[in-house]
Amino acid sequence: MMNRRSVLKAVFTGGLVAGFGVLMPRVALAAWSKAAFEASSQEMAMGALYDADPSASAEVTLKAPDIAENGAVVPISVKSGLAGVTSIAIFVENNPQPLAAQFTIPEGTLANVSCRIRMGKTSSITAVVTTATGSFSASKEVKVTIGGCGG
Amino acid sequence: MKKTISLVSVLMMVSGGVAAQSFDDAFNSQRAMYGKGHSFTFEGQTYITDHPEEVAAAVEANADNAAKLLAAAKEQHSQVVALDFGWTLTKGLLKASAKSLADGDFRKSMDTSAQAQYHARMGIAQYHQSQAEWIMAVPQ
Amino acid sequence: MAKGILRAKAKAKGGNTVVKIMAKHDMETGNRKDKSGNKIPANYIQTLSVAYNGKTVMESNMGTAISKNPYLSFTFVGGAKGDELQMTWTEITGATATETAKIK
Amino acid sequence: MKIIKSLLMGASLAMVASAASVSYAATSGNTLATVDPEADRLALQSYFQKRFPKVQVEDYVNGIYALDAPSREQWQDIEEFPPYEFDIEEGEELFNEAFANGKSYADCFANGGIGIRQNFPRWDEAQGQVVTLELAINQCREANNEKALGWKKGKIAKISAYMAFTSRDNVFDVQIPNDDAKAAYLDGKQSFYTRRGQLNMSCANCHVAGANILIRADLPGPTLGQVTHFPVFRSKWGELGTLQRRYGGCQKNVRGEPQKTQGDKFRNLEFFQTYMSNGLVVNGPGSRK
Repeated sequence: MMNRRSVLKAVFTGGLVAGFGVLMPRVALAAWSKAAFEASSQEMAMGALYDADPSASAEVTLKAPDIAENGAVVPISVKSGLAGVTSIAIFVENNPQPLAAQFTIPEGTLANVSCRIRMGKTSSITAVVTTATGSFSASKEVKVTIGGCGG
Repeated sequence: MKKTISLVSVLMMVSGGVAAQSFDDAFNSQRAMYGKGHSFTFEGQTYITDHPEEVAAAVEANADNAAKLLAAAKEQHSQVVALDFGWTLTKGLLKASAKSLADGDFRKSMDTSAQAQYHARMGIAQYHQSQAEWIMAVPQ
Repeated sequence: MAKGILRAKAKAKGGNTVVKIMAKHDMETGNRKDKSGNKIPANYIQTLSVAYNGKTVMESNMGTAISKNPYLSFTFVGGAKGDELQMTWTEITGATATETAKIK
Repeated sequence: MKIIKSLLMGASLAMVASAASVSYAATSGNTLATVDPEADRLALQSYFQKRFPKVQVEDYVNGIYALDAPSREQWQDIEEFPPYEFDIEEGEELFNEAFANGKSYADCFANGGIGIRQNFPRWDEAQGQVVTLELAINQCREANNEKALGWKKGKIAKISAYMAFTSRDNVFDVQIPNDDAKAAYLDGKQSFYTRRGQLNMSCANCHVAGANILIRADLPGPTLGQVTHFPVFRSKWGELGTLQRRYGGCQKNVRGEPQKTQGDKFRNLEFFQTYMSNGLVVNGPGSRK
């Protein structure tokens, strides 16, 4: 699908992105954090993203199914009524790499995102919303079942 | 859970209930409860819960007998395949039996052949039964 | 015209623009093995950023727990029918491209 | 328009339902002389209407999602931007690609192949057999000296998906013009109700009696409307697949050796199953778990 130009571009920016991964200070959420995304435990991943453990908050709404139809495609949405949300992250505790996604929310973008995640097995899902005053979370367990003929 | 149970009952409902406690019913329930090699009485007579294939396999374990049983199992399997009613595990059993035979484990080969032939025979029985009974499952 | 890997549905309504994006990508985690038992190397989309009028409206960093054909939906204030969105994705391999979509 | 039509149909069926009673001791319908496709169809629809009185007939095109709310919610989230959209695009390109001889699929089908899904599978008098859409696609290729495509997935599924997409909301109208066609229908009907495999289960066990009843972790969909959304992008497959790919999978699931893809048995089964969904609309391709 990719034409030659974007391939060339690919090689070029490729180096750049890799570089950033290493140099980026942990507080700057904008860049893809290697430490966080390749962390093999939720603690490590959160540690790489947040200075303090996120505190549970009713202002964070995590929408996820009780039982996933298929662990390969689980629809998730996160929204928050908190003011000045700068980032939203989604963690799947029992996945090999728990950090699924981390969205930077610039001013003018609503704190309301949806995506689809993969789950290896039944796990607790945690959404973390970051504002100027700290990080707040909501969690929910999503069951992944082995189907008789489906999933 | 309740749902699962009701499915079972539904299945029993459609599986064209023959007269209660036929010999087959008795045999099957005893087999299910005690496995093979168990003796039980039905209408005064004593029987053993072995499938015919298992009886046939209860002979001296040697290359000759093992080869015979495997051939018989393959033959019956080819019949069920001809009816397009084969079961998925049978091929594997035949392979395993052939391997045990090659390895000189005749007892294992003979038991496996017996199992394979049982599958094939049941597949054939299933074909004939379904020919007669499928219509009973149709909602009217 | 050669199409990219991104498909977007962006709708302007009530002063906001609702953006839905899906990428055609296997999102290989690097945890899977092929038939001969060799690990399939990881290859997934790492970042997807969306800009409107040169201003970034969403920056999405993704990991191995994002599904094949990753999907992202969000809403930003502003945006008008006919305007263009610039969407830039980057693979863990370094491959990258910018694609565009019109707001409907 | 079509919705209203099926609504009315639903209403009239409700009356039929109150008259008809669901019994498992059928005495007719298993011979060419006694089989009555239309009666079968009404009986099946009334059966489901009795079991799920709140479900509108036209909603059965959504399969299990017509019956199970939690699954429906996840499915709707995925249909927000369904994974098969890429396949429809590729299907359209493939469909419009000219063969080596300059002809294309459009030359093989009525109305240039657009909006005709609802007429398949159809009884082909000249061939004396049921022709499914996938079979017609490959026959078209071979008639134009192109290699036949694999039956279960890939190109054929994408082309089929595009053709279904151009037919969305058209009402299924499978015709049984004569006794030969009726014989094929009867064969398909028998297959549907015939137990196979080590688990000794028929299609009907799961998709009539077992619809919306847990089998381990799965809720089988009702057979009514089951064909309307094929081909499907199945999360389990991670790709698009045809109806007959699924047939084979179901037969393996009950531990039976699958029958031949696009063989007489499967084509007749599809003929029967699609006739059962006459009056419902095409909504394929669909996404499923």
